[in-house]
Amino acid sequence: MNERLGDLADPSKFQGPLDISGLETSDLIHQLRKMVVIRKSEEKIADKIIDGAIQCPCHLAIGQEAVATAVASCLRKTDRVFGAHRSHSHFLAINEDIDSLFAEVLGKYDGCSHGMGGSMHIIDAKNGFLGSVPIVGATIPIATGAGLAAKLDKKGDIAVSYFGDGACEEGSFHESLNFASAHNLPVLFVCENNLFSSHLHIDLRQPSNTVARFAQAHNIDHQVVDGNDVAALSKALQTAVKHIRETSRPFFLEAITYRWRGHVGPSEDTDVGVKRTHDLVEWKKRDPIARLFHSLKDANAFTDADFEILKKDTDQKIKAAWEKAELADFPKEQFLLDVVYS
Amino acid sequence: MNERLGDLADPSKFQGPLDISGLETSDLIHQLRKMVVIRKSEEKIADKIIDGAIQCPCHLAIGQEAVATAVASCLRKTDRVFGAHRSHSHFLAINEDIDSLFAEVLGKYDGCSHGMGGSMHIIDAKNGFLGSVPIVGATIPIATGAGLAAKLDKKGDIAVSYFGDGACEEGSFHESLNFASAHNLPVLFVCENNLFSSHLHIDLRQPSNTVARFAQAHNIDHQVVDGNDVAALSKALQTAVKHIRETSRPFFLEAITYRWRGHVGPSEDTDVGVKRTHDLVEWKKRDPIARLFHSLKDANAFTDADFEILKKDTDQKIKAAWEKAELADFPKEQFLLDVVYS
Amino acid sequence: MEKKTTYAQGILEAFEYLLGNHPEFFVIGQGLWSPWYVGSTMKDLDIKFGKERVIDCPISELATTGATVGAAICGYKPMIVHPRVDFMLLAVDQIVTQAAKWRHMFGGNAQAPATFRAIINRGGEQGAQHSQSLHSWFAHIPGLRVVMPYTAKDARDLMISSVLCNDPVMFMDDRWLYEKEEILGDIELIDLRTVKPQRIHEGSDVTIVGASYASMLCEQASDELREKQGITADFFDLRVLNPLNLDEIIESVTKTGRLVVADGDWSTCGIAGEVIAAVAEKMSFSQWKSNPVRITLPDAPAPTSKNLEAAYYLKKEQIISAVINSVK
Amino acid sequence: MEKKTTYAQGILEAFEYLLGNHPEFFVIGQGLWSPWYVGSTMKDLDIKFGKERVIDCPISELATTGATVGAAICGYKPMIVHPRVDFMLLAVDQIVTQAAKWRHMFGGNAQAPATFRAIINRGGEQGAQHSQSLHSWFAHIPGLRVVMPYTAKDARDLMISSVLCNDPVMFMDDRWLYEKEEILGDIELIDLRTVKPQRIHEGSDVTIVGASYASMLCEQASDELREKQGITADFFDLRVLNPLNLDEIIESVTKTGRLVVADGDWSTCGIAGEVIAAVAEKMSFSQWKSNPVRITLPDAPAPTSKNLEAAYYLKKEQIISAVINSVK
Ligand SMILES: Cc1ncc(C[n+]2csc(CCOP(=O)(O)OP(=O)(O)O)c2C)c(N)n1
Ligand SMILES: Cc1ncc(C[n+]2csc(CCOP(=O)(O)OP(=O)(O)O)c2C)c(N)n1
Ligand SMILES: [Mg+2]
Ligand SMILES: [Mg+2]
Repeated sequence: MNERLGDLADPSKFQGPLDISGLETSDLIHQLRKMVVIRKSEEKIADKIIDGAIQCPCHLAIGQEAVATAVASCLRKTDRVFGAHRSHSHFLAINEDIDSLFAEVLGKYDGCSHGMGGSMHIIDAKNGFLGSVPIVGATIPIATGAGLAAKLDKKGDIAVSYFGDGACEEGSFHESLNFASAHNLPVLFVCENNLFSSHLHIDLRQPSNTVARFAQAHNIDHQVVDGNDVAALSKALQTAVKHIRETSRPFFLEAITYRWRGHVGPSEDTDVGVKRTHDLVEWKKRDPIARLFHSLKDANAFTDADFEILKKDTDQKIKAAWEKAELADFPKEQFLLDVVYS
Repeated sequence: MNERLGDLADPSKFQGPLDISGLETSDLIHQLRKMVVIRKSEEKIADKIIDGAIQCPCHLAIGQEAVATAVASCLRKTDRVFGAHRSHSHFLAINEDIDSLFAEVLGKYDGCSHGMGGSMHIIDAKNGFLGSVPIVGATIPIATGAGLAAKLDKKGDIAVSYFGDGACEEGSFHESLNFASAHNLPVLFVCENNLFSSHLHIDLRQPSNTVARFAQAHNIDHQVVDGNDVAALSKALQTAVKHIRETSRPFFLEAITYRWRGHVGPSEDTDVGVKRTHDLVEWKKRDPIARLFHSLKDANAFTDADFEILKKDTDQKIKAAWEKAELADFPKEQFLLDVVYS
Repeated sequence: MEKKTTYAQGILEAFEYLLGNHPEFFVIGQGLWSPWYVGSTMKDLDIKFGKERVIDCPISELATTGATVGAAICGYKPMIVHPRVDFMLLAVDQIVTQAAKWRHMFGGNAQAPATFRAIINRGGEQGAQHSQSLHSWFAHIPGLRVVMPYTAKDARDLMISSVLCNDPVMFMDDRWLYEKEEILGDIELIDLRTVKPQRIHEGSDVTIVGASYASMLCEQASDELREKQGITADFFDLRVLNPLNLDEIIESVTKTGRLVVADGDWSTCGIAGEVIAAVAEKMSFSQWKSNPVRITLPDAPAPTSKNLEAAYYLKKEQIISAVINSVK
Repeated sequence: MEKKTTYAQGILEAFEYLLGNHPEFFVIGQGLWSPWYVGSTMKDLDIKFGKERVIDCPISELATTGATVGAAICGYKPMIVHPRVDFMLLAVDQIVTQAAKWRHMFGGNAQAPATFRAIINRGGEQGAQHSQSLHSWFAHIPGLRVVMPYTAKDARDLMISSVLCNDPVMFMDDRWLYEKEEILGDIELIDLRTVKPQRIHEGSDVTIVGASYASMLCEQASDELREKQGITADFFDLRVLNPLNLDEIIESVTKTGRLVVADGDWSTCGIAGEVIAAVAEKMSFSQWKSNPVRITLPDAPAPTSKNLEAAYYLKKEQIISAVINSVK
């Protein structure tokens, strides 16, 4: 009893390069590119909140990019992915649609939700990202139902539910695990355990700092992984997703990670405890992007120059997307009443 | 993974006498008496439902009496006990107040809830039974809050939450376990796992037939016991209650039992599956009353004659209580509006 | 003579129609594999159509409701059955904050056409926690259609309409109506968006409005008033509580000048008050011939004792005397 | 000049009073140990009074609310804080089906005097799931008192009254009022059972009714109408939405013949309609000089875009023009 994470929760550990053996280099480079897109898009958003250009609440996943890219790399378009409040990374990892994300956080009609959702309600239905909403725990049963639909469809599609360690305190989480397990639903539960829910460390909210114990209790296969290690995540997820498709049983992945910014907005939230101030410095050394880059470089698969080009290209894309979003129109007033009912 | 109950769920096992060594004979006799009171009170209620005298829905615990008497024998009046929909046994085990139970199921003003609650809302506040209600899972957080109150009171009192295996599917259950564990609340969680929720066997609702795995997941000390064995229950509970009082930590007891009657009402519900028809015969041989009586008899502590007297006395008490209840008045119409607010 | 069908059978027929004709339909809920749980309205459906599409489930109102919403988002037209409104309250987040807003908050790029079937199951000394209806709560929520059939025909046809509608729908049937019998014609496929309150009686002295079981009392009261007092009523059954279309009722009150509304729930912020308020707002104030009246439950939770239950629930006599007072 | 106190400070003072004087009071909620979670209304309370009585908690709305109810049943006068109404909906069972009925279903042998503090927290492009108020839902429930302070004095004093009351109370404060300033006298201990709507302006042309933030708009509108149009209003702030005492408002409309009600929530089955319905029922119908009017949110979930938010939420101009239309 009282199992704990051990080294995975110790930010001074796992700072070195990754073990990328057995993985496709091209896929890893693809993931590196996506992580950079996510990182830089969110940094842009952070800057624009500080500027006052963005008003809606934004929960940034800077530092947590690896989970989203590793998950997305195992999926197909007919799978059904649901996010939560901190889902820019989940959204961008699916189809890198920076344009419609930026337009959305500005409340523009060009946004993925036509400006009706802002950062907390994003969607990319045609690519399988079926929505994210900010009520903690709400999309867990919804994704479970998407799994039920996939099961009835009998095409081997799966549902994915992203949530945080805090969401594991909601009843909806436990009810969903039981339902998915008892009814054999093809659902991938992905917990991004960043050790915090808002200002509170997990040790102040739960009797243990790992949540995979709930998968265990519900008889769901599970794995706990370094969430800042694309290679480890990819290996675990490839196996897991294959298993789900084949058996129509759920799987639970707990990815240990850390957010570099505050709970909401661009600041670092170092006011929520001395420990965070210290830990953040260390966690930044467990950077999923830097670690993957160095591993690829060590394997002679990606050079410093390649990395510079990637970053520059991304900056340009982001700049263009932002300018386009700024010029876009707001939804018309009538739209407010047009989309209430069919 | 997928731990299961094994023999405890096999009704052909555990039919013999109990191991009563180390327990006070007087307490066991006391519990025997209480079990007979509960059994016969509920049989009376069953008959009176068939008669048409009782209208309100009654969920009978015939066959499950041992859990309630063992729990009650470890408590003091300042502890705070909460039941659910099947709580006649919990209520009677506390203070054997047959009069006010009978009056209540008849909707009379003399009832424990002045006729406002019926079978599903019973209370005996001055003796520590603080209420039972039929929304599944509802009293689990309430009892947890009673534990919080007890902790703030700093007098070593504890709270008791009774619920069934079905209630473990409700989010409120899991949230309460986490809260009680994370905040060190003195709560005794008692699950009467009778393998059924209404018409559905636990195997059709959960991935395992034991629920102590949830206590494990929430880092709560726990024990799984034959719920038809007063001796085993008493030993487990004495230790548990002492532990809770001393440490202000929760404890989880899973008592494996079986209800002889249907989910609601007097029938045996043998229409909910062939297995129930077969199992019921066997479970009746695991009768908590008969087993305790035979153990006491074997130990020369209680004779056949004693048992006959006990049963006859109880019958008389019950007859008198019923007659009194029938003569009692209904609440006055104005009462409906008198007790809405303070 | 054509055979009569009960309200409960009407619902069962709707299920058979939907399961037989719409592969995108399935239904989930507690008790669906039980011989007695939801009355006769779903009898043997699991046997006839398979346990894969008629799904019994754990006691997890929130997750099973959310799962229904999730399947709806993925292209199904599923239904969750809550054997009592009271249990469904655990799932209010999924109904009100998720499903009802899903289309809107994604700018029309998604929809959640789930049907929430909630059974009003009260009386019989069940008491405060097994008696709530709370339809007025749901009528308060934009994005959620609320259907409360009174006739057996509506129970059947509007259940089909609710399921096939592209919006989330709260469909509430009342056990006290299960034995109501009518001669039903063939199933009529109706676009829910076109359904309005229905004038069941035509009259000129007073306008009477009800919904669900209260409509039964209204109809009986209206019959008796006509027969015994010579008072004729325009009697409307609301049918759809949200979005609420009161045009014909307002027209009617403009004609009669009198309005009596009966509703089997609490008064404050309830649908009876809503009808009165909407008429008062929109009908020229000079048309009133007497004060509008509402007949609702007393401001108390439901009791158990049979004598208190008798005092608590609506009776047709209350409607009759309200009308007589209003006309005199 | 006496110093002014804001609505937010008023709430903080109420907490300090309660924690300082009432050992039976404690408070639990998400964010209570956070530097920013519930604005300044609970600043440093955990440091001053200890984390044992100012308890931060897991994200478990249902269990923490139920635990508050449980502690109340055991003799405490506890409060749970929900930083948003939207989150609290997960706990509706405990509030509505447990606490509100606890006294009644046990025949008066028990009580559950918990206070549910729900913060209305909307606007700022937060969107549909971070914007609900739903006070009318709670006003619908017998057994649950509903308090919605508009003035800083009420925010302070009625919060104390709510906590000390022997009934469960839904206490809803609105972040949009946190900066409202007043000169407050000493704390006044008021029995919640005696609190009624309060007449804030006296006038003869029209009766205006609001609650919470809508009352602020009403007050501004009433001021402007008096100053610019010479129209004087009897303006009432509701304060307590359940049980609702409308006697003085009915008297007022009997005098003015005109009624405008503003409410920051949806219209159907909302409190604005309730006020209109209750007046229409009880005031002699011949007293109306114009149709009553309600100003509420459009029938849509809250949007995010700032331009749509501007169109969506109530504005004092709507009240002003409703009054002008009604008087002309
Ligand atoms: C039902 C509900 N309760 C509370 C909140 C407020 N809230 C928003 S995000 C959050 C923290 C969630 O923590 P976690 O699930 O670990 O996700 P993270 O923010 O760490 O990504 C909280 C408490 C909410 N949005 N919904
Ligand atoms: C929230 C809620 N959902 C469903 C029900 C209907 N119901 C009443 S008792 C019961 C079964 C509960 O099973 P369990 O907890 O195992 O207790 P048991 O009846 O076996 O004693 C159900 C489903 C209810 N009362 N409340
Ligand atoms: Mg987290
Ligand atoms: Mg059971």
